[in-house]
Amino acid sequence: MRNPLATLSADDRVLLRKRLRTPVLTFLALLALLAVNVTLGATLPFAQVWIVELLVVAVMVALILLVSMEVIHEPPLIRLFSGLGFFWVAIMVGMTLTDYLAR
Amino acid sequence: MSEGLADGVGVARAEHFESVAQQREAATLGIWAWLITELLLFSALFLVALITRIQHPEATIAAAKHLKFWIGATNTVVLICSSLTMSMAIEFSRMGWQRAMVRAMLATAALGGLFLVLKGYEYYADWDEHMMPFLSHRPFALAETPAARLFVNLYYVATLLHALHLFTGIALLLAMTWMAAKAGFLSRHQNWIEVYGLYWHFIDLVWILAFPILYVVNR
Amino acid sequence: MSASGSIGGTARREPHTPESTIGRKPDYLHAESTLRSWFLATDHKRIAILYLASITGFFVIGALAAGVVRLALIVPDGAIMTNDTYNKAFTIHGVVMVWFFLIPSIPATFGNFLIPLMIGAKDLAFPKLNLTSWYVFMTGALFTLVSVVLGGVDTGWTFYAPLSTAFSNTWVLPALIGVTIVGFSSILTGLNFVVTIHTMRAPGMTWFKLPIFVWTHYATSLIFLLATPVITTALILLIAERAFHIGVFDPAYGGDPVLFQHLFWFYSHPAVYIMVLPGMGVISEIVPAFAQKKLFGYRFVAYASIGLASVTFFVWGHHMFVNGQSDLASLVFSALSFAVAVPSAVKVYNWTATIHKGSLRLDTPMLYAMGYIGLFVLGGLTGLYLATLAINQHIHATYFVVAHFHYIMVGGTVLAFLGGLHFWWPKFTGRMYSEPWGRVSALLIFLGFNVTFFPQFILGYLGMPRRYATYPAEFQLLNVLSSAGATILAAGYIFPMLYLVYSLWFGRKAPANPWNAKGLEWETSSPPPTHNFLSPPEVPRIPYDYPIQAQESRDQHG
Amino acid sequence: MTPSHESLQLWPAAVSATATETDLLILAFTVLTLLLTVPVFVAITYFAVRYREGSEANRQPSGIRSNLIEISWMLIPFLLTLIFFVWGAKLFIQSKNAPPDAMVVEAVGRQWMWKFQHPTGQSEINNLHLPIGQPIRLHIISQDVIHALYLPAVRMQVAALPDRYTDLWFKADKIGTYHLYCSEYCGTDHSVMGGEVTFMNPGDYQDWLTHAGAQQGKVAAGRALYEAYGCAGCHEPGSAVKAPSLAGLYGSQVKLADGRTVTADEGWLRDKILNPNGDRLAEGYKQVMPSFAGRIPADELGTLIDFLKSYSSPAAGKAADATPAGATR
Repeated sequence: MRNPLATLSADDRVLLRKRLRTPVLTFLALLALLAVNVTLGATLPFAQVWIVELLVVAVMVALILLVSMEVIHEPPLIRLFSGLGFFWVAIMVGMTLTDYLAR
Repeated sequence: MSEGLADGVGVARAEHFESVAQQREAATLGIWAWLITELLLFSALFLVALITRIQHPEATIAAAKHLKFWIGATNTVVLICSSLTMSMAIEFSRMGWQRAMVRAMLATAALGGLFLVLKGYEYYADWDEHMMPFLSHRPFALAETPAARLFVNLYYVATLLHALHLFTGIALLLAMTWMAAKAGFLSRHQNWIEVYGLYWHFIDLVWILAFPILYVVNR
Repeated sequence: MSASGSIGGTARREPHTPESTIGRKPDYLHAESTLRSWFLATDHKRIAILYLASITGFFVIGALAAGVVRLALIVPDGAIMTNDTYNKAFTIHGVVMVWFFLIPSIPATFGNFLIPLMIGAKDLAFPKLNLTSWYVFMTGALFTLVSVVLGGVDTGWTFYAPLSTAFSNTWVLPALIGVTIVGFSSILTGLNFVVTIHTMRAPGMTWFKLPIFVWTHYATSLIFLLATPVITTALILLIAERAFHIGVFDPAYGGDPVLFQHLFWFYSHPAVYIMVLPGMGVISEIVPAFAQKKLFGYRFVAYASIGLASVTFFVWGHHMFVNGQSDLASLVFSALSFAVAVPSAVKVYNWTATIHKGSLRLDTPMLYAMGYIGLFVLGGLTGLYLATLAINQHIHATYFVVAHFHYIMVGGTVLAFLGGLHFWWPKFTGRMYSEPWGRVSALLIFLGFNVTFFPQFILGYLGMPRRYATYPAEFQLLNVLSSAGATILAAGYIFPMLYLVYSLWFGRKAPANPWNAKGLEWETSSPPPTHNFLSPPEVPRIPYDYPIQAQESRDQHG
Repeated sequence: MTPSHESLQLWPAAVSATATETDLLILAFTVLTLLLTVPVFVAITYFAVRYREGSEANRQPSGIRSNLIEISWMLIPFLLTLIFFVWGAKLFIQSKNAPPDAMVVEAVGRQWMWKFQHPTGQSEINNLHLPIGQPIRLHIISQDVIHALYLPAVRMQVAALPDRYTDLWFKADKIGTYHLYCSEYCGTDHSVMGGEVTFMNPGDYQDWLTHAGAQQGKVAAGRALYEAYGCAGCHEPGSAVKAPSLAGLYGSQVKLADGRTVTADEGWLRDKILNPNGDRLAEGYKQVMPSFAGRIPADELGTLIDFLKSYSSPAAGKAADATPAGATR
């Protein structure tokens, strides 16, 4: 059992740094994107700001899916499944809006 | 899983599978299939929020402005942190660092708990400000815009449903942590951590969607 | 995943030598006989039997409610029962038949039993989840039955707001909770099937060697996964609306009741294909077996299954042409609805072409299959009448709709269910049923069905609205005819229950392959052993490898 | 009740050009349906006989390329049916765009009755009288659940929504009396929520507006209210809840539970309906009647009371002077 950080051997530190690089970078990126959205939400600089906010959210979602949930490393089937739900959401929202936007 | 597993880490084959690879593939595909259903479950609520916004723009904005924006933002940070600890737990499990993994899992559960505590406080503050229109004995603060009721109630349904997922997630995580602390866990059930991690990240993702949809874009 | 192969070494590898077992292993039915071994079973075949018993019970409840409805409609003035009793009867009929019989009917029983057998697997991917889905199903059923026992529900199976949320004084909440819970059982079953079909196929069992039954169940499972969560949300909102008046569907607070209909039909239209596709799978197995001929246009039929499952998500608005949705939405939904004709036509014409130049045996399953094709064609095409905007304005919510969907759901799903039940009965139970009785019942059901439901097309076109406890006197003749047909249909349902149960004890022992059919499920004994195959099954060169091959086999398969 | 309907008809009456064209559309569609289905039925039956096991039949593959067959039977029926989409859509769009000169009749649905108001102000309950030869636009809304107004004779229906208006327009060209239904399930008495639509010559319609519409119509309307508000459910003889009969009540002496006797005049009836509690209970009965205050609009209350005034029991003469408790309350 290896734990407190100080007792780690040099090899383990290298391993740890290598393994945790991606999660930590993702974490920082998510926090930065969230900061953008929170700032926009708090200051409301212009009327169409919601478009920017939604774009930022889309990037955050893509980041979690692709990196945190490792979809980029998965076989094609899993990639297909990870996108399938979003496609169906698009069907549901799009077809419903043919009613609400044309009333 | 591009990165290899350390020695002594793996999965014990269940009787009805032909190989461990098949078993792992089934588990991963299974959780993704489940996550698809989760996405559609929440998306239907988001669709209702969108329609409410289209039909009652002023009332929806009034309602959204009344939500606790900063608590919501803080909670998003909490969940992003928990995603990090969950990712760490997964990496530790692959490396075979069992104690570090258990600690990362406990940290994840603690952050999930913190989210629920903050959420509970937010509900209390809402109650205090007469922002619970479904309570008949407590007059609604935005009674002059009746349709604000729709969005506020939708906020409760969506956040309660998310909190229920998080609560279930924490319970499962603690149960799994208890098992994972025992010797030999990583040689038999390493993929439980991976599968569970996907669920946790996804609940995080749902909140990443819910926070802007409920708190931000309608301001 | 590459690294995991070596790690598997930590698990004990069992030697794969079935021959080493001395003597024959008992089959799945006789492996254990305690109640516990049934109620905690993880064998997919036993869970299928649990489902079969449960849904048969629900079918009886739903059929009795239908009997009450037909009884009431013998007289036009509602003299036999009060309007409330009538309304509760048709609501129970709808709720029970849709959610507790039709949706689980073929997938949860035949699909559960046969998919692992057909793909050469030992079980479904998640056996415990499979058992869980049955318990979830029974829990949902319990809630709904409680609402019936307490006094019933009178909203119709569609639960439209605000009638169901603010106006009905009946036991709506337990019924809604029950239906919500049952959705999870569908999701779990669908999830299990998708994963099983993707990951558990025997070596060599490629996608285009799978029986159409497996293809249609794959398509059905996708609908389970993609549609069911949306109705779960819709029902959760409806429950919240009824219990706490949240307002999103309640016009009194500015909510939009039509929004509920969108969410409802986003699920409930695809749910029609949850009911229809598995039946198509059953027919695609029966027809080649009794024609002893390869299924015509295998690839087209396979793709048509996926096509139907996809197209069905784009057409839900055709239930709402006159319900206040925008004209643009009506036009778009109407146009897209016509696209459903393409994959449906593929199926029907390919079955017909399979019979062409076959070597036909008109045994009970084949009689059901032929009845199915005829009734499905009529049901499908009358669906296009309803998808035509100007016609829909007249026949929407009339008996034309009732006749149309009963042609699909009874003429289609129930006949396919009964056909499949007879076809695989020897495999399920190891016993043969009485063939003469089987044929008589099949003919009786076909006759009774048509006498019951064909007059309803006419009633609908004449303008008799559905869900009417009383009706104008001039419609009485056709209604009496319909009720008379229902008694014939009831007799047709009772016979199979009797002779099938009889066969369990007194039927001839079934051989492994009584129909000389192809498919891996016929390679193992009847009934199969606990892990399905004593030795790994050999996957055939092509699917439906029957003596008579169609021309196209040279075009498509090598 | 339904003068123009025989016990078995196979084609419903059509009173507008749109209805006739809808019939033509459905007939043409039926021809197509037969073209597409009869070959399947014949083929299945013929093959079942011809290729029975053991029969002498040529079972050699015919050598036709299957992909071609597949594509043709995928596309040909689809393209044929598309013709009907276009036709149906054209008719639908026409039926959605009312001409600007259409006469507007307001229609209100409520559990379980329809109320129609003519442009000249007269209103009627459940029944509808309309002139022919003129576009009519029904402007429809509901006061509670979703209903739908369905007029089979013009082949049209549309939902009555609680939150916004919907429209239904047509131009009838044939006089006669036809059914009028609620076609969206709306609860207990859904099947009795309807009546008749009568299409009249414009002159007769004007006549009806000035005479019958104001007089006869009013009593019938009151009767409909008496049923729609559920009064009949308890007060009609033979109903499950044994409430006193209202026939002949108007003007009679009523003995109350507290021993007083009052005359059932118009004011008393009004008070009794709006507030049935306390000191207005008739002797020998329990307090079960709900208050209708806030539930019944003033004009409808007036119509209802007018009906009660004219409502006499079958044995009208006897009822007038009968005094024993229970008989006349």
